Amino acid sequence: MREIRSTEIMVAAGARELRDRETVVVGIGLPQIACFLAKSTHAPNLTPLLEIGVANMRPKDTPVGLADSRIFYRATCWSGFLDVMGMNLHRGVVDTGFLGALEVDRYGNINTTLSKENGKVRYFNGSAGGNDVASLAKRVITIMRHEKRKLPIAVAHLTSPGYVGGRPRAELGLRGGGPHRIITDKCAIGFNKETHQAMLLSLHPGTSLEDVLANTGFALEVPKSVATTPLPTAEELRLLREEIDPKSVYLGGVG
Amino acid sequence: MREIRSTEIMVAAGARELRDRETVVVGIGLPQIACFLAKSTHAPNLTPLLEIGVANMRPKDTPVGLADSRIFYRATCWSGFLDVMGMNLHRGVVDTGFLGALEVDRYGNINTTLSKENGKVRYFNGSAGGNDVASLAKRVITIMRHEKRKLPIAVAHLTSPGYVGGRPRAELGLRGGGPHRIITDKCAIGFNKETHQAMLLSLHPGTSLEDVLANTGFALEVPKSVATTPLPTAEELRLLREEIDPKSVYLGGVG
Amino acid sequence: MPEVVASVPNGAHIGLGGFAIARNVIAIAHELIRQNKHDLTVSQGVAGLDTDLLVGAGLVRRLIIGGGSLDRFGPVHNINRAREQGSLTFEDWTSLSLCFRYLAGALGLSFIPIKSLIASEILERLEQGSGAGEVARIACPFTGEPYVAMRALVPDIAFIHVQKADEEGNCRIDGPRWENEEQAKAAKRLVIIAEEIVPTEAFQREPERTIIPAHRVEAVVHLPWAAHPTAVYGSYDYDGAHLKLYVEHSKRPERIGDYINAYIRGTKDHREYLEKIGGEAHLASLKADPELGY
Amino acid sequence: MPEVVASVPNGAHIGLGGFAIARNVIAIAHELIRQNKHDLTVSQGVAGLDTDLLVGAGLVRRLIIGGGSLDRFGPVHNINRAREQGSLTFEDWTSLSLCFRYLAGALGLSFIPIKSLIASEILERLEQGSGAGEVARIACPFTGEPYVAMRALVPDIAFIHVQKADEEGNCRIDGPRWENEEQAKAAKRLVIIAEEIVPTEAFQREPERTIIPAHRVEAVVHLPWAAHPTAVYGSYDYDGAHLKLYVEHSKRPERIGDYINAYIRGTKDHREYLEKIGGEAHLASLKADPELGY
Repeated sequence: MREIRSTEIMVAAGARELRDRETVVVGIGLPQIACFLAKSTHAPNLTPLLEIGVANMRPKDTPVGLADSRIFYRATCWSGFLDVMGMNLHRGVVDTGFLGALEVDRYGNINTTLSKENGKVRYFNGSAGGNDVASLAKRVITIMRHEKRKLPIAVAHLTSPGYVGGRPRAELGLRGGGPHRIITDKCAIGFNKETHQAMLLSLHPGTSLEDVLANTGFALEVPKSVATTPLPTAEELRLLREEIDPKSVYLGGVG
Repeated sequence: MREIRSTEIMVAAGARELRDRETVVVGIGLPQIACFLAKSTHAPNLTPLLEIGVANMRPKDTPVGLADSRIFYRATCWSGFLDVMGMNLHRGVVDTGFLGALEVDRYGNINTTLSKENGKVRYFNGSAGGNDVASLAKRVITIMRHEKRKLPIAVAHLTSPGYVGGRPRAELGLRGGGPHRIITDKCAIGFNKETHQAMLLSLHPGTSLEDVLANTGFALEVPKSVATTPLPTAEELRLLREEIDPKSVYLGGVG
Repeated sequence: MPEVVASVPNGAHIGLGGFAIARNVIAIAHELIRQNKHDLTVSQGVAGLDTDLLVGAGLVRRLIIGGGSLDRFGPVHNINRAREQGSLTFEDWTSLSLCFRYLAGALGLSFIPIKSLIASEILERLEQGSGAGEVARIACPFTGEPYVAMRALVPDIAFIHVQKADEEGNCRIDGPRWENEEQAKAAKRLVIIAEEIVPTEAFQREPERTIIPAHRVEAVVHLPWAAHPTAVYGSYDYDGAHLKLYVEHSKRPERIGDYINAYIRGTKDHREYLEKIGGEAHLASLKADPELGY
Repeated sequence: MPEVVASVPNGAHIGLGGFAIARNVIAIAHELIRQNKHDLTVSQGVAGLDTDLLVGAGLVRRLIIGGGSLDRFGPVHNINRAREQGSLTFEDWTSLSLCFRYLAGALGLSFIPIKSLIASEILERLEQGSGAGEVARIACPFTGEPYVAMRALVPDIAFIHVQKADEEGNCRIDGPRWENEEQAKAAKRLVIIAEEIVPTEAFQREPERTIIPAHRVEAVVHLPWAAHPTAVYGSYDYDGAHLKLYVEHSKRPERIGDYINAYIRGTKDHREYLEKIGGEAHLASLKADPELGY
């Protein structure tokens, strides 16, 4: 069997955060891959929703994005933003929002709008449904590559709120429960219930604590005991490699 | 040919108030009959809407009400309140609201909620879409039997506003244009642009001014010249009697 | 089905999906009566036979409706009489205002503005009665235009009759849908009464037609003819003879009890009720013509 | 079609119905460019190739979008570059907030509240920029809960690509509909671009599937492949090769003009454009499999 890639560990770790019978709004890319892995394993009754108006799709071909007809193949409902984002997410019945990000900071604030390097601003895709999901889902999982510049002390643009300024969500006027996990290709991060700051939960096999800390832009809280993230099972690997992303459209991203 | 009934004159007069290419929200009963007559004659491109979520129906059997599947046969769109009443009526694109009533007063206020006789209150159907239509349509036509108690100085319950207290609609905070016509089995009534009070427009053939005044509960303004309502044409009568209401479900009401 | 109805607490707010004499949740109303539920709040856009029955049987403490009618069969006599006697708390709205209130509930907005109700006695009575906490006169923060703000309407449990559902709860509604979607998605719990159960495959073939997706549905009750004597487009027509019989009873306070005893308390379940009203032979006469839908 | 586009005044606010690389109104965007329209305001939930083209060609003065993407083919380079250069007025929203703003427009509400945007830099930038008059921090009149009130969004004219319409304007949309219905019904004028014209009879057979009824539609343009190189579910797939070619041009400011000259200004109409990109033979390779829809 091919060596296990860090993206595969990351995606399997993301999948395990999803629970059966949940309703999940998924962004395109790794969140979607993780969601399908969960649905094919421990969470067969999970309902994935796409912001464009899709419930419970079962794609057979890997899509290039949310606007690709492949993503909504064999869904049981096609509607629109108003239903998925309004009557589910804003209604408060979405258990998990599963997002990608350009940057996430120690309070779980997400930036998908712009980067600032040497004073130069570069714009990216903006929020789309990201702000809505981060504001309104009961809990938010972010999945992204672990790089120092992608995990800064404070995001260059606060597109989607986490625990802004370390404040509790209710105090911010937000309804959704806020950041729950950041899953990277090096580790799984949670949030301290008191301080609302990012806190290491588990290291992926093959990653050292030093590696994580050296590649994190903020002071990551490290509890006394840090678990090791379980490796993907043989069945999870088979599903990812043969069924969910056979062409490594998404899993090929990180070595 | 059978003698022309006053309901037939009334319905034909109501139909002539509708213009081709208009969008009309119709209540059940005489408004609906008048609307189909208009659509079969001078207004083939009129779009009738029903509050329950129906556009452009073409019934072949006479329905007993809005909830009767006969009414929405061969419609081109089935939706719901939100589309018809929200995205059309509240959106401001409905030209005419065409209603029945228990009572209408001199300012065109409509009561469909209750009657008060000798201090005893009796309740009826309430507003349903009536208040919405009266509040929001560009103009409102009411069609009803001409009886003194049904045309009082002030309605016993102001279910749906006309020119409340004789005030202009904008001053009332209302968007729709308000009362345009009251069509009865004796005459057609309009509204004085200055005073917003009911004003006789035309007498149906066979009805005297005295008859109208004696059977109107408020002081009806009578202009110098009062026209005579045209009789239904032979074709209009044929359509009403043979196609639109062959069993006289609605046209039989008044002698 | 009895279990689902048993799970409705006394005092609960139930939303019913029928309109006048179409797609009423009659079997649910019957079972609520058989189980002697009480102090219910009922909300419905335009009340029909189901709500009239619940009021006639004395189960309802508070009624939130936009109107009520049995079309040309008559008014909702039990409801109107209860109002005249002041035997329940009554909130009078309009079709659109109730739809907007359910929409707000469905969207998770605690309020929604509207341009109906203004300058009407409906609004005045709401402000002076039990609806006082449900309406507020406000101005648009941008234009200054006057609106009535209404509080979201969120039933504890909604019962909606649909033509087709799958076992997971995906629902299709044929014909007009009045405020069904908004009410269903506003409610905290949602129970579907389905005329027919179809395979999930049918929803995957035409996902555009799914009005309520499965994950919002707590239970699907498969119960053909559950709306009798009201009509279900594409399935059966209203039962005119039975509606007349109902109105004959409901218009006289001393007779509605006879109806309830004979047809509801005197029958064990919906199957016995259907036998009582004439059984298979009678029902066959109501079946819809596939082309006409009635 | 040129006449419909000619009727768009310079400075108008146009709403576009596409999403990223699906159902974009490409032929309309091309014709707007050919006719040298300018100072347009463009609004769209998630901007795609059509809006990126309009910005790249310099037609847009103000952009109101919830995001922008060409999916894995790349970002909307022209839009992002215009922001970096400050060459247009930009309002950054979110998918749901724009949908709610169109919904308010469709419902004739001058404002609507939302629980998104709160505590974000998106809101702060709107308040400090050209969006200042479009947002207000308010409290629910019943619960006191904080909301952002947003002004209704009402395009002067919306262009929506649909799979099927009849000659009167009734429209069916297959696949997800993002904010199409709300945008279409909010707009003062509505133009439909239809992949296929079907008889009205088809709508009378399945009236539940009519998303936009005829009386709301000003004009129907029957123009197959009008969304190329973006995808139309059930009709054709996105054209990956052409999208790559587009992104190659759009990511370099000195090259986008070449694309516009070659494919838009260098072609008289959509038929010539389709010839230019490979004609019938190439298009045949994009046709959707009827079972898959792509």
